[in-house]
Amino acid sequence: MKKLNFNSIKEGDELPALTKGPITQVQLAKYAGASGDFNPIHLDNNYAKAAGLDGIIAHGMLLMGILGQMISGWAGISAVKEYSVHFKSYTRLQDRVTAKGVVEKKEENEKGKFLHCTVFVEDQNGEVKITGKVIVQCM
Amino acid sequence: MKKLNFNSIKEGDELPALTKGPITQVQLAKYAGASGDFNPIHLDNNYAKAAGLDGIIAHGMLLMGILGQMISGWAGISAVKEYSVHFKSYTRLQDRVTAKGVVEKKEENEKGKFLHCTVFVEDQNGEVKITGKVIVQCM
Amino acid sequence: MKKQKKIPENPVEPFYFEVERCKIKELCMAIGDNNPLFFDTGYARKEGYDDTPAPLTFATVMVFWGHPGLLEKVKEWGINTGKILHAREHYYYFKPVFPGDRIKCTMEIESFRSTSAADIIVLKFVFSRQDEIVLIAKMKLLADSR
Amino acid sequence: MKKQKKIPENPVEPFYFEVERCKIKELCMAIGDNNPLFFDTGYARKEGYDDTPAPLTFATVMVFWGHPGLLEKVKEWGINTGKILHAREHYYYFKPVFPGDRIKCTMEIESFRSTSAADIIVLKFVFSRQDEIVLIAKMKLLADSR
Repeated sequence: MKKLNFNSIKEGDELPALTKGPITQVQLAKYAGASGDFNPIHLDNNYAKAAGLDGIIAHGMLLMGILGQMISGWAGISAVKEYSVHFKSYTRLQDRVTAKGVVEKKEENEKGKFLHCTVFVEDQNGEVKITGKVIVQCM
Repeated sequence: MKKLNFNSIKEGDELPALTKGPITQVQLAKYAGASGDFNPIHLDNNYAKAAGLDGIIAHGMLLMGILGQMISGWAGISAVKEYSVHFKSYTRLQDRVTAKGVVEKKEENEKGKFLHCTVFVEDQNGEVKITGKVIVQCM
Repeated sequence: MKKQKKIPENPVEPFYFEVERCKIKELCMAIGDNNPLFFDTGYARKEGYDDTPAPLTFATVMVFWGHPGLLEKVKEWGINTGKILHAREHYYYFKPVFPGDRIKCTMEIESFRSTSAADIIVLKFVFSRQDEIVLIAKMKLLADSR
Repeated sequence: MKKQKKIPENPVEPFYFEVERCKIKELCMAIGDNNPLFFDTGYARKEGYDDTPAPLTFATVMVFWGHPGLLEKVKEWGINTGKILHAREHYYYFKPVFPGDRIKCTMEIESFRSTSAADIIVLKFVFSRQDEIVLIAKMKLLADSR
């Protein structure tokens, strides 16, 4: 079971970035099928346009999932105690996205040793899609 | 367990028709997620056009599934011994489809009592999408 | 004219979700996360897990597949689900979730506020296994209130 | 110039598919078949089934999800999978398939013919549960051979 070593990590350390994409309609269909979120703004270009968008947008939760992959791949899944995101801007077909993060604060208390990190996903133009926070428990 | 009564069925009897639709992109995403067939010609309009089609086409197997619903709803699923289809023409978004069938032949032999049926799916213009054959065992 | 919103106190009955292996795999495949921890029980056991754990954002699967009519419910309250924005998602993890788990999901409305432009609603989902809480999820939605 | 086709005798190793309840439900939901037989174990038992049976076209689920790389394999043989037509599908039913079944799937190439315009290939899938055949599926594919 993967656990990070508290002592070997410094505030300001970057989490290993993860780049994905381009986002495709097939990927959104896969995400819809897996998650059960079949909102047509993620699947049907005409519907999305009628809803006032440029076209299909990705599920926000797919972005949170990609960011989650970066986090659990780095810290180990059972070490993650809290994870939250704000959805900031839409992700469109063909976007390439990169998940990043930084260790903001180390905290040691009676419950254990924790890292407080900020995390985010940006696209190929540096536009931020989601921002979030994670609390990770260490050895 | 539903079983048809051999004696009450005549050659030439029609199976209860089943109409569905219109076919939507959401439905194709659901079918892709369920079946695992994520071929982009069923999901991505641009891809379908680049492949020389007018646009997205439905999974042929979705049509066979709709026809299968008509068959198992009528005969009971465990009564169906053999089911085959030929795929004849593409089904497109917005098509409404109707599954139909007819009892062609009654057969009684040492293995039991059987109905041989022809089945098909047609769209709102009467264009045949798939044709098939079914063998159903009766009481 | 603004439609009357009727937000019930106990909006939906608790519902159950049976965690199946395929949904863990499919979610990871859709994300593009091919960590064998999510696919290979033998690997997961060697890593000290009872089985392949659910990934961090699995709550989504349990909510949408566990209660496919949820958005319809929200619509019944007078919320404009045609123009709804997912603003925030927040998870508190207590125990890993595994294939074979029967997870009980209890939903409550943590807060509801209606302004001239938007209905702001926070849904709270408590996921438990045999009365032990495994996960809490909070989802903030913004809907056009006009 | 025609590419050399290399059709192996035993093209893929037998693979296994664990039948999970969600895939039966999802297939029926996608088709729009809301017969409770496929969703409600209690109802299915009352009807005399051990559990909710898989619908008639479930073989598709077992092939695509059981062996997600199958089309890639077919491509490796030199078949043009970018221009492939599903011409025919044929099922022989022996026993119903239920959630919890571990189904072994053995694939063979029943026939292969190459003309100037098309490669015509018939794949045969034998699905068995504990050495008892439950279902045989044959799939005829036409691929552009030029």
